[in-house]
Amino acid sequence: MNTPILSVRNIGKSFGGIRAVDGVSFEVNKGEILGLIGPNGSGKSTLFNCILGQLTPDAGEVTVNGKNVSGMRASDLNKLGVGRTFQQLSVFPKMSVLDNIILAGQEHHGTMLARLFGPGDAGLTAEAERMIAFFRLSHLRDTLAGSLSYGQQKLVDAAMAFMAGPRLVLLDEPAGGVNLTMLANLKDRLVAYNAEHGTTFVVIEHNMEFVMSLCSRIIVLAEGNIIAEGTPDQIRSNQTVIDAYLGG
Amino acid sequence: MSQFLQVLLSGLATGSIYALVAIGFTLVWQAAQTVNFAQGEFVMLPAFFVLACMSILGMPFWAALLAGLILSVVILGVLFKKLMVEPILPHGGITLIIATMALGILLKESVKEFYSAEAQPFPAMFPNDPIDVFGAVLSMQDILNLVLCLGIVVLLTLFLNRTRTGRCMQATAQNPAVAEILGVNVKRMILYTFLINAALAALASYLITPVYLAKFSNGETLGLIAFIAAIVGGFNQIRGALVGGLLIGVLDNLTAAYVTAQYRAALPLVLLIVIILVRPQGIMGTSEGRTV
Amino acid sequence: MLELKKIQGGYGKITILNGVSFSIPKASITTVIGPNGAGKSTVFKAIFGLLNIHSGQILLDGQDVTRQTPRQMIGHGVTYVPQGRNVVPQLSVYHNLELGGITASDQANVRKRIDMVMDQFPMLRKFSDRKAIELSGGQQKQLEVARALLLDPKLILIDEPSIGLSPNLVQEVFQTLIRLRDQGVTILMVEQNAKAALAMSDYGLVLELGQTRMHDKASALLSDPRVGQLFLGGHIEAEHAH
Amino acid sequence: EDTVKLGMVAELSGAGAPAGTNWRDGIKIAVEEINAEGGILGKKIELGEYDTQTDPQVSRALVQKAIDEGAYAILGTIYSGSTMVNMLVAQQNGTPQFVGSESPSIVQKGNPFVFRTSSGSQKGIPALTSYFTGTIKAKKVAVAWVNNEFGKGGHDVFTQEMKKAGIEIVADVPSEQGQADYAADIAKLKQAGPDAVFVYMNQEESARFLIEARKQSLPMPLVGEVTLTEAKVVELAGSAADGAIAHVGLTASATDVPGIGAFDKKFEETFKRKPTHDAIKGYIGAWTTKYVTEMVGELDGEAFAEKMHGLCLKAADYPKILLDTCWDEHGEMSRPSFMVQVKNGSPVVIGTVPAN
Amino acid sequence: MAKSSTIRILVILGLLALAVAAPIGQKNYIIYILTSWLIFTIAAMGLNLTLGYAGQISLAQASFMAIGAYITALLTLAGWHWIVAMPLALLACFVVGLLLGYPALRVKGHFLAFVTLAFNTLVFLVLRNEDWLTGGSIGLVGMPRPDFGLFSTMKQLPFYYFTLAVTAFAALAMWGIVRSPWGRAFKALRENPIRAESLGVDTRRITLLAFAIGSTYGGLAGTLITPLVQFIEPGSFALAHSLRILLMVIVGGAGYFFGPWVGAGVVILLPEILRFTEGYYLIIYSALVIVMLIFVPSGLIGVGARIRDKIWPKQQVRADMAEGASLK
Ligand SMILES: Nc1ncnc2c1ncn2[C@@H]1O[C@H](COP(=O)(O)OP(=O)(O)OP(=O)(O)O)[C@@H](O)[C@H]1O
Ligand SMILES: Nc1ncnc2c1ncn2[C@@H]1O[C@H](COP(=O)(O)OP(=O)(O)OP(=O)(O)O)[C@@H](O)[C@H]1O
Ligand SMILES: [Mg+2]
Ligand SMILES: [Mg+2]
Repeated sequence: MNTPILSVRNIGKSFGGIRAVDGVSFEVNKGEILGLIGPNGSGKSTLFNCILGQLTPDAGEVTVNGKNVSGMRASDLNKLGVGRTFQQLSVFPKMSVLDNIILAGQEHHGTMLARLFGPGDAGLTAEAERMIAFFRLSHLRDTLAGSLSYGQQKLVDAAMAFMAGPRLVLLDEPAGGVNLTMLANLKDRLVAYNAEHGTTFVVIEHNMEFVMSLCSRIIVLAEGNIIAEGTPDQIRSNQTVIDAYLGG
Repeated sequence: MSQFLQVLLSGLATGSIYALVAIGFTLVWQAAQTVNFAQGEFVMLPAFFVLACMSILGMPFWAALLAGLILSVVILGVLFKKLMVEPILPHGGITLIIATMALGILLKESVKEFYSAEAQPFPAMFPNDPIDVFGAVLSMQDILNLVLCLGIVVLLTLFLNRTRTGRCMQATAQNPAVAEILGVNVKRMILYTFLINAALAALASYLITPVYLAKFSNGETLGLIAFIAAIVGGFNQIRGALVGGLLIGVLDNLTAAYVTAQYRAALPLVLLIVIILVRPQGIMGTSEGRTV
Repeated sequence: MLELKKIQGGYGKITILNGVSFSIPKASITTVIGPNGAGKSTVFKAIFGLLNIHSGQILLDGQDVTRQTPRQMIGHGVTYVPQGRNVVPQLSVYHNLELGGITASDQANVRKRIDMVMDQFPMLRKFSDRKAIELSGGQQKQLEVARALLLDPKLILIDEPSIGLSPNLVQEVFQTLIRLRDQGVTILMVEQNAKAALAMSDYGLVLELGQTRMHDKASALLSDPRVGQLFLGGHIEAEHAH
Repeated sequence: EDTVKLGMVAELSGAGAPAGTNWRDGIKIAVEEINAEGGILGKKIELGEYDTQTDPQVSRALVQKAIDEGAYAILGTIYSGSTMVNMLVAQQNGTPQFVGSESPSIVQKGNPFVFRTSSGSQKGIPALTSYFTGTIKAKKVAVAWVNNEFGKGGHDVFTQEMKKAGIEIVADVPSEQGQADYAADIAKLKQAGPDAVFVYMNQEESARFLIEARKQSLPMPLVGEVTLTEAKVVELAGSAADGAIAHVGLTASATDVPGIGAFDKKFEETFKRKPTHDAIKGYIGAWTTKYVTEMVGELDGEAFAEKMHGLCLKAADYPKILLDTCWDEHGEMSRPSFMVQVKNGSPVVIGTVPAN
Repeated sequence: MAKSSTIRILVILGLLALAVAAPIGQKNYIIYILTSWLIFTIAAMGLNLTLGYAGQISLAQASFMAIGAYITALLTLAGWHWIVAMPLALLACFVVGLLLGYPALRVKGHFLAFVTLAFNTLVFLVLRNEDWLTGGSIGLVGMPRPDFGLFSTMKQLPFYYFTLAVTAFAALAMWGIVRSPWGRAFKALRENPIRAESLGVDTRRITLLAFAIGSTYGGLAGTLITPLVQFIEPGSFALAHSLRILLMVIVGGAGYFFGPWVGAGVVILLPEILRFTEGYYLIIYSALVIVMLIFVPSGLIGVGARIRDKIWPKQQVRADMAEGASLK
């Protein structure tokens, strides 16, 4: 019961001469909302990519629910209930918003062969439409995702991470470019989802108001190393973090 | 031994011609991120401009060469860019690629219909006297091809990477939207690319045709081999075209001489596939960088 | 200094801007806020000559600049930092910066300015030889913002500079903008980080459904309860969405 | 009706275009002459042109099209691969067909409607054997051939002939159509050191081969069938062609033969270039159509075909046939042929080979 | 919604009726051309899946036609019925297509173009050089057309209807694939493979399938070419023909279901229509293709919409206008 849902041990990754992630270890407990912050280029996104199979780390080990998933492909991880978003916009530009959202859920419905012969939407239209409505994009349901505004694409991106009913979601800057009111909705959504399903979240964010009010624990990364860890209040008053990141 | 040397040296000489054509591919890629499938025909045509100037207008050879160069730059450079590249490029590379295939047919068939279906001899710019190199025979022409090719690679690489105009051309290819916002004259950069490409094609044409003979269908094989050379070299590096071209020239000859003539068109390809699978960015190419 | 008169325009068949009008004075900072998809970025594109404008007029210092090309706009002293990522991927950081000043006639001055912005964003100096694509998201944004400072513009259009920047750098960027304004540069900015942005701005502009809804002193918008509720994180809408 | 339609189906584009256009132009001259003389059975010839793009499938469709459009006889195609397919269509429709192809298999299919305009390689190449055994007294030879259906056919016949004659083949060097670089081929031949090399390639390939052979100074005689000494090849290869020898069925350089000389002149006047053997073949095909139809006395494909089998036409009686020519019961033809050598840049007849 | 789908069904039925009626009263030659149009439509449909939907460039479609054609030829010449030979040919193409898909897991874009191009060259050379099996450059000749007891396809017209039936069936199957979640996964692979992978799409499998299914369609076209032409030789399956199929896909409209039909129509029928210009038809044809690509770069399938927009330029208001502003 008490095994952490995600445990990262000693992950390291270099690019040429740059040590982007330098032997980072931490654990995330089930049902936690963890914040991951740090200056630009401190290795946050690289860490995500190493955990989720988009990059192969030079060293270290990742376990999800006690299962070693190092080297596992992203699609298999997703099937284990791990969802994510990317820092840069990554919708499918020439597919409609609805198709984007359905795609995010369809691979979890039945076997591959059954999907070929099943309904075209894998029975997901209703759920997808609810999701779209929540993010107030209903009027854009059939619009190509590539022609949405930045913030709207960001929302579609976030919506996709939820479609598969994940147990662990890693969000890379979900707030960037999202209107403050919508952001409040998003935060509510995260909290409610977390409460209802016990879903665990790890959030990278530079919007301090958002992180501090959302997360129960925060890890601070700088130059590939963890330099601080604690509750929002502890982080806010940590001088090292203020110097390196928050500013005066 | 002298057979081996002969095969190797001749392979290098032919390879340098492939390289010269392949440079066009990498140049167009680096400056417009598209592939010109009519490149072979671009090399076939200038020789016919020269022949036409000589036979129809009665120009002397050197004047005809100059006229051919000018015609190439205007038709294969300016007009090609204005009439085809500019309207189609914004709609994506693949459409332009297909359009250039059609252009290839158009050029080929026009030469055939309006000039001649048969091969024509073409005078050499340089003497073709054989030179003995440790028992192998090369011609002055062969050696000049190699030297010229090398020189062009060096010059173009310097131009693209060391001059502001060169970097503007790269910016235009890699991210035209940003280039435009920053005030780069995008249209002009694309024009430069195609002007250089056309001039190079004319040069290649002049060097190749004395050996290959002028024929409307020359572009088919030449374009294809050069395309392969460019890819194998890495496509995003001018010097890659040189390496790719020489490699194919040599591999092709070695295969034919020592392994199998029946499969000489395939064995080098299979070898190159292996190389590509091991080094997906090509031999000299650099990886396009971070994707996530 | 900049005036928009009933601008209508859009993408293809869809009209996005339904008559946007406003004018901003010289040497001021104006922040545009509004919900996602309101048309903020579209207004910028309209000004910079990147949008199909159906009707209306754009005046810059009294001169009609409607439907001019980006190159012409740069010639008038306007620079634009779009939303999202906008670097030349395979060129080095230094050469990306250099492109920022490509239209300047005095290249020595551009080199001096590059040195200056490198002091401001030390990361750029450290990584000046690396390809831009290899930088992290925030580093790329720094590069973009820095690149916009290389010319001597009259008017800067800057679309959400804070996305992806760490908080200390957001402050740095805002300070820079204030400094520029004090030197007489006019700044038009879009920001979702609206409270902070309005706090440093002279004027605020609310855009919704492709129309100007409010245009006032920034402080007035900040203290307007309706604006707060609708666009600055009020809670009323979460309810009826369920 | 006062016209008779002929379907000229040939390789007007694609790899076969040089052959095809010559074929067409030879026919054009013949048609002009025939029409000037009042046509066939008093009806003017209407020539339909069909371009196969050197694609067998297209050629099949076009033979069908020509017949659909009322062609009385088909003239073409030249590439054996195409002929193999499209002759089925002509056969099904009972339409006589004159082809320029030289692959042996064409007349081995028992198709009663197909007729050659030149003898197949299984007849042409054996005519060379005596040259190798007698004139050169070769013990070992090499063969350099283009690996397409044309070259392959010649290569196979040649190797068989040499085996029969007890001559060893010390190097067998195939090359690709459109190949540009013959350095490896020549180096290989040089290494093997045969007494003579049999060269069987298309025009430009022959020329490129000769140029590279000269460059590497390949010492032994180069002997070919038809193409190697053609005017075009000589023009292209320049001085490198000097010394090359070939056996040719028809050659425009055989100007001693009155009909050929006249044709050569007329062709050059009309098209500003020298005719190739394909042009002469097309010319003969068209004229034979007239001669034989008029012998039959009506436009009847079946009767025409029947008449053709075993027919011999003497140049004395039928001048436009150029040389005495016979067709056997398979449609194979035979007529006297020539040995030609390039001397000082022009092909010269150095001997005559009787019909076989 | 319902209305537009009934319209679509009516249109399809109408086109089908047109296809049934088209060859009636035509000469053999026209029927032959119509038949090859159908066959190339099948091949282009396959490439459209691989390239248009899944975004994987392949320059080897003709070589799959070759594999299908040669297997059918060899088996039918050995006395097997087409109906037995065809599935075997398809199976072979499916397997080889899977294998060709493997490089696509490592390389993309022009590198993939090169690998598939090399494959096409290799297949061509094997067909030409291994003449003990394939007849070499002379080819294979005399393959029978299938005979289904009461329905013999020996004549041109019945063969057309036979091909039409096979094409309709193939189109139906393709429709089933692209409208299923697979179709969405193919598109996702084309648009953003990394994101697709992170959403649980097994991009490896989908890539391989895109090649395998596309190749199978190429093979199916091959199994029909054999009895149509009754002669095959390596040259009919050289690289140029792969490029021709690619041309069909692009000219028709890549990634659109009906694109291949239009594209194959243009590439096969247009030259026929232009034949009256004799020597110039290829020149005119290629010039027309270029002009087409300049004016409708996304394929002819979109030309209707473009013309409509030209004639009735209609501005739409933004969709969220109806909801009204929240700040009055
Ligand atoms: N593919 C790559 N090649 C070279 N360097 C890379 C690559 N990916 C990341 N880096 C480098 O690794 C470091 C960490 O990058 P990363 O994207 O993880 O930062 P980050 O913490 O997410 O920053 P940000 O907050 O700006 O998004 C940076 O210096 C970056 O330039
Ligand atoms: N390229 C495009 N093609 C079609 N429609 C577009 C395009 N870009 C934007 N739109 C539409 O125009 C509207 C306004 O977009 P815009 O990018 O201006 O919004 P924004 O106010 O900048 O939003 P955000 O805060 O999310 O950046 C949106 O509804 C969007 O869907
Ligand atoms: Mg990041
Ligand atoms: Mg925006």
